[in-house]
Amino acid sequence: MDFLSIILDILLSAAFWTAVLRIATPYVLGTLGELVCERAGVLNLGIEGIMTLGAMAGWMAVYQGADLWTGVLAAAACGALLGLLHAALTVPLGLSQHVTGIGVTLLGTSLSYFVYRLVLPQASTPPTIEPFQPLALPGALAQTPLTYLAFLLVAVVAYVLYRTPVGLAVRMVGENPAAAEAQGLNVTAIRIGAVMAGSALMALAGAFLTLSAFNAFFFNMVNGRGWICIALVVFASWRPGKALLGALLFAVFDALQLRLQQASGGILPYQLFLMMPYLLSILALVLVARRASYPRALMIPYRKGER
Amino acid sequence: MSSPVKGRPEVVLRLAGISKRFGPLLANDGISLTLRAGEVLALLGENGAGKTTLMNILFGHYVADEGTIEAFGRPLPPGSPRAALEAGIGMVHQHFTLADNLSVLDNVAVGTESLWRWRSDRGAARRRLLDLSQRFGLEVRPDALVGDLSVGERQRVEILKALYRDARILILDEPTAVLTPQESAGLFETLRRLTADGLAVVFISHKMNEVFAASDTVAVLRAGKLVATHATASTDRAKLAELMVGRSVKPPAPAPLSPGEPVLELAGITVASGHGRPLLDGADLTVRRHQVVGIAGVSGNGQTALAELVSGLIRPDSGKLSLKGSVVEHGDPADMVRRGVARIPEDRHSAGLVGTMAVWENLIAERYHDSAFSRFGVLRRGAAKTYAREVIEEFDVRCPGPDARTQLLSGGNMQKLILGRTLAHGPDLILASQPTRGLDIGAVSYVHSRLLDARAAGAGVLLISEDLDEILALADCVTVAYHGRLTPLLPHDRVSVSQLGLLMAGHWDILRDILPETVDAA
Amino acid sequence: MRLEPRTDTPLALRLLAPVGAVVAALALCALLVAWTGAPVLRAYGLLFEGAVGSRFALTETLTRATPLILTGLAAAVAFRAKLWNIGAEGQLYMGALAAVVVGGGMLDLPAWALIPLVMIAGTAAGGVTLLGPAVLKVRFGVDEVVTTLLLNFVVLLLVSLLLEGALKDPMGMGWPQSAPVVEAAELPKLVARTRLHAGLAIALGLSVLLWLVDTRTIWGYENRAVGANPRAAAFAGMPVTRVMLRTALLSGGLAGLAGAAEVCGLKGYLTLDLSPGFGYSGIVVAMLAQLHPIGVVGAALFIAGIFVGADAMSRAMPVPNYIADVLVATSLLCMLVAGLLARYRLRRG
Amino acid sequence: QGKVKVAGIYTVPIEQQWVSRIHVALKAAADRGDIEYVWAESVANTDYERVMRQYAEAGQQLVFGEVFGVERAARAVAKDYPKTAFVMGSSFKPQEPNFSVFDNYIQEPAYLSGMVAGGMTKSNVIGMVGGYPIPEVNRLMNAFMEGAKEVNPQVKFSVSFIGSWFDPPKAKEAAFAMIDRGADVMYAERFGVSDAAKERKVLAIGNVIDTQPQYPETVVASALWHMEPSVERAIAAVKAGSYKAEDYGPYSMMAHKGSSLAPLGTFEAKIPDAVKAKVKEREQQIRDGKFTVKVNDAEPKSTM
Ligand SMILES: Nc1ncnc2c1ncn2[C@@H]1O[C@H](COP(=O)(O)OP(=O)(O)OP(=O)(O)O)[C@@H](O)[C@H]1O
Ligand SMILES: Nc1ncnc2c1ncn2[C@@H]1O[C@H](COP(=O)(O)OP(=O)(O)OP(=O)(O)O)[C@@H](O)[C@H]1O
Ligand SMILES: [Mg+2]
Ligand SMILES: [Mg+2]
Repeated sequence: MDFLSIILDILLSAAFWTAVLRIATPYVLGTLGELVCERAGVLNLGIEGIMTLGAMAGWMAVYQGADLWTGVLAAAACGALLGLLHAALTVPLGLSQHVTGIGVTLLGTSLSYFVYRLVLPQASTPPTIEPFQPLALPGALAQTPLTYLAFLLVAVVAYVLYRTPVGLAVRMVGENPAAAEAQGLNVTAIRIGAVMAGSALMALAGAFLTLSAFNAFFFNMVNGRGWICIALVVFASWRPGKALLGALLFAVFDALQLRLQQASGGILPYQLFLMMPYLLSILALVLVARRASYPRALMIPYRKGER
Repeated sequence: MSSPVKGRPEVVLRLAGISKRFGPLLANDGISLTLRAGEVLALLGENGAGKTTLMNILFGHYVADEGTIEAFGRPLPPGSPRAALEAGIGMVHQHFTLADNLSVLDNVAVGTESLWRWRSDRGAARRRLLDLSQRFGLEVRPDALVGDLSVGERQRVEILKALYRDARILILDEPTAVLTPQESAGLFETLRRLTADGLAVVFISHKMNEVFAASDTVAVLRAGKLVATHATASTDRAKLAELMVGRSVKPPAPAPLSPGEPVLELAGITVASGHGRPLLDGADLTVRRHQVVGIAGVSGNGQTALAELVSGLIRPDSGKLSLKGSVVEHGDPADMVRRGVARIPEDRHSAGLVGTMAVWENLIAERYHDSAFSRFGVLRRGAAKTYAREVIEEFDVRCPGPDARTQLLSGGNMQKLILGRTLAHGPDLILASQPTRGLDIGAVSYVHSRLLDARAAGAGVLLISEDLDEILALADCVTVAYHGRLTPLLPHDRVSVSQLGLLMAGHWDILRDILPETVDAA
Repeated sequence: MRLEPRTDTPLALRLLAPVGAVVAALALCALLVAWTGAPVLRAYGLLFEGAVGSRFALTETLTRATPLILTGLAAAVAFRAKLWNIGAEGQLYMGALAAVVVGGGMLDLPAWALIPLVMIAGTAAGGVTLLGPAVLKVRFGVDEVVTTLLLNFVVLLLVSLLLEGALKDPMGMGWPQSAPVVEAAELPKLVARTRLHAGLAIALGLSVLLWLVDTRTIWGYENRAVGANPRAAAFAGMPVTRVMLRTALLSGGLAGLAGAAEVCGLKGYLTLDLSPGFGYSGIVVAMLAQLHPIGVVGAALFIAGIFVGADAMSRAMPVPNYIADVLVATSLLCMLVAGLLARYRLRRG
Repeated sequence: QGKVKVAGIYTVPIEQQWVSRIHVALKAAADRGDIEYVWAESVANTDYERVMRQYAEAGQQLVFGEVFGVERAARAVAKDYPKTAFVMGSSFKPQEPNFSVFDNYIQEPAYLSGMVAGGMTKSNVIGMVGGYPIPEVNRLMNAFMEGAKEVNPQVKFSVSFIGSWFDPPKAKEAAFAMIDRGADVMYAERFGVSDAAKERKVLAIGNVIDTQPQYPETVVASALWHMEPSVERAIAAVKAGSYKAEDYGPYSMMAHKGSSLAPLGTFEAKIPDAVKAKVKEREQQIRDGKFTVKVNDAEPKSTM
């Protein structure tokens, strides 16, 4: 079999697309979360830590006896809380969004590990839970409920951003907070709210890893997925629909790379396959860079009454 | 314009004893004012007198340290733009508060509905906007992106924003600073309709003629204090000017000089814009020594490209640019400086100066490679500071010293700094883009006299300005920019403001009346 | 309540702010320590002892600070020019890669020649790595936060590929690791029988040098101007693009040097776990130092001390060792707030 | 004088299979009251040397750990503390006087588990998901493949590495991909693979630890590693004052009960008797030293 026909074979199988949707889920949720934050003008580099906390908190809740959906809620709540920390530091106080974000990532990650180890000091095999099971919906590839939820949330976020007053307000504070304030909006409250909501979505991305994709919490579980989401937001030009597309594209590369690696039997070093999604993302960025219209107030702190 | 009703119309707004401090600076000092329905109050004052601050307090952006505000008889809670909006106060800010990436409709409608509705009622919003637009003759396109609008259009959007919210008191902060004479006239027309409708207007300006054209009452602020309130009809220009500045100011008087050899020649210069019509389209222009050439035109007709060209920031796509008779092939800013061009940028904050750096560092920004200021790549800080001290002295830059952070200088002093940086070296050509925009009368007259001194010393001056009065006062010849083209040079004593206005609007057929010889030859 | 900028910050406040931040961080983390059931005061005593309480602790703190100073400088230099280089981690690995290639025995040179050569190679490799994103930014307007971030992953995979392929140590029993650098390429130790190596001297020297360049030379002058206001710098005739690319080379180079110094001073060879995130911590260091080259040294020492101390503390008590990172993160966040309170005052209204 | 003071230094969390075997063995010793046990997990390689020194300084008598990434530094530390006994996971030789080495030489049960896999596959496709192709992993995969081929010469292998020690969701994805390509038995070198197998109702072979209790319908057999013989030997030596540097590798082999094929448990009845018999026979031969499983550290490749 030559290389192209192998690829074609893979692309034509339903199993491949099922995998794509599954792999894409955390990226969809994370990207959506980051997008909401950035649309309100706040870069959230805390995503990696928030995802880790979501993964840990959701799992821990279920492990302690809560049901799966309560776990999802717990994850979202913890994510929103960490988002509140990020927002409190960057919005009213106007601290550097880069650095605060990196601090939040460090805090979220280390705190999750700390708590996990404190609660389960003696674990010598990873304790597990009973995760979400795939659910066949008519006409859809069987996925776990969180995947369906992720795709639904894309539509919800898009609707809220473009069709509701609060969405317009969020976009406005991301474009020109002074203008928003002149229209009687509370810039600080809206930004904090958006960052909290976005962070809750990020935490859901983390919870997907422990409650759906897998059944245990591991250190280093998020493994750079959050950083990818940051790239995907830029790739998506800050639009929910394109974010979905970007996440799917990334998942296609990832799923393809897993399969090509097996099919081509070590003709090429596996690292080359693993590099593919990153290199293609950079290429895509070069192609969209000129056209992207980013939220103008992104990363610019707004303090009322200062000029 | 005040309605000749029996008795006086009701008081809609009452400010009492407003004071505001910024650190050591007392920006507003016990200001009390009243405003009546249908009245236009002009708030007059130098830069930094505290006009914007007062209005920002009124609108809730700032909280006053002392004093109270009453609107329609009810006290206004401080620090809440929302409360001000609800009380019927609308504000058009000095720097527009619009989001470029959103549509006109979005900009107007944001914040007008309860945030937690499931759906924005865009249909109703559009109808209301179009209705208001029609009623007050403020034409807008609801779906256009604000970023694509001209300045005049944006201002209409700003006014509609206020009207959309049923503003009964409208604050306009320097609304005409960015408008053409025609647009300004249109604005005054609109104001007239609004006041006839019973609106009260606060109109901030430091342009005297506008105050007389538009207001019923005038209040003068100086250094944070309200120094006088008069009925406009009962006062005059000289008196107001003196109240504003605290002394009398004389207009510039250029001495007649005969032009020398050309210092700048543009021949058939075209600059493409990447899309649509070119920024400059076969422009020809000659500037000679001892001559001020003024470029008039509505903004967006190629002036910026022209300024960038002469500054060395861009290169022409075709055509020839010569300085002192030699063609400039690959001009860049450093090259232009070397060739003796003094460049005063349009936007002193963002293009002229690095705010976070010291005054001395900004002063040597164009010539730090000179052996006077650096050797073997190492800065000669001592020498640079000594030089800075001299320039500060000579150009009367009011600042604590060469080490002061440039950001902390006032607008007028920043402009003096730029003048010092460029004029201290006896330039052959001066490119002055909007050299007095946003400056007060005192600073303006200083800049004008400096330019005229340079002209007398043998420099040619290319003056780009949106202020026709300024052009007519300084320029020996005028050219009008329209759609990237330039009219032939028109001697300043042969054109009137109204003719310039027509030329700026594209009616170039009247050139025949002004300059029969050249046009026939062309 | 609102924040009002102070016109000047008293020296005492400026010095007190970091102290206050550390105290606040320790107080916050005391809650976590108390939750584990360990006695808080003793825990912190052990932390202090573990960071600076002995010759061993001190040299360990200095050793860990060495790469942090270099990556901190890398971030500071770039951030000053508003080049948001989040890719120091990748650049560090590229520097390390160059070090094992050049210092791996292909050149038979004495130490005085080989060491500088290896360090230069590492610097060059790091610099070139950042040049790519910088060119993309200047030419196509591609956001460098994202490209540098993504390149970290690409570089790690490249290193992995080489370590399993061309650079694999034939004596390494098949482990993905490079052959060690030759003895002549090893950085001398600063203190016998400790891990402290000459990399620290290089790092300290560089931070002083960078400070001098920044304040005394036209290079530094151009960098500051371009960083603060590129439009005004371009208008005044400064070569903005060249300054950007130069900054990229310098920033990437510093990170690359960190990698080369870790290889030649500490590890001896290259593996995939050379750096526990030094590139990312560099950002923290740079920001704590408010992008000041000399401040970077202090910030790096602080971060290293907290980490080494907390790690030692967790060894002696039933406190999970992840407390070290929690403490670093909390200190960072508290330090940010303290810095703000030093620059602003709280006012009503 | 009572208990031996023992420390463990691990570069990964103690849940990781490999490290968990050391941790479990030491904890058992501690629970029996033979030793006092302290440990540090997730120690970055950069910090490894410092932690070794700290433990040595603190008077630990015996230090267990893994020095794959820090070989040189660890050996230098051992030289500086000749009184402390170091028993470290390493691919190299022991170093006089106090630096012993061990490794998970469990290729023998891996071979046996391969035989079981070969006998259980119906599609004749076996999927194998690994972390990195390092000798420790390659060795077991190769032995497993040899074993499978002995029973079933038609069997084909699909091999992939996920480029991470710790990414169960990714390992799971890789396994899904293999199952999609027809694999019906999965070699679960990493966490995550058995979960994929369970979800898709195919079979899995465990590695290092016995995961059948968690996956009773999925995990057929596992190659187990037991650190107990090594740990006990080292503790006894330290106690007796007779500790010296040696290679503990053999104590991870079946002959010393350092490794074993896990009980077939829930699959006892489901495996064809012929296969079971063959496995039993080989197992005995290995124990008796009549059969040696080849140690092959080369990177395994897909054969389909
Ligand atoms: N947010 C602020 N922080 C510090 N100082 C301020 C602030 N806003 C205004 N000021 C200062 O208060 C004084 C009054 O400023 P204000 O903007 O009210 O002047 P203005 O009369 O509107 O001037 P212009 O004609 O330039 O618009 C100025 O000296 C200004 O620098
Ligand atoms: N953001 C600021 N923070 C602190 N002080 C400021 C700020 N902006 C302006 N100032 C101070 O306020 C003073 C007045 O500033 P402003 O620009 O309003 O001056 P101005 O009175 O308009 O002067 P000019 O007539 O020269 O334009 C300046 O001297 C400056 O020190
Ligand atoms: Mg001013
Ligand atoms: Mg103003």
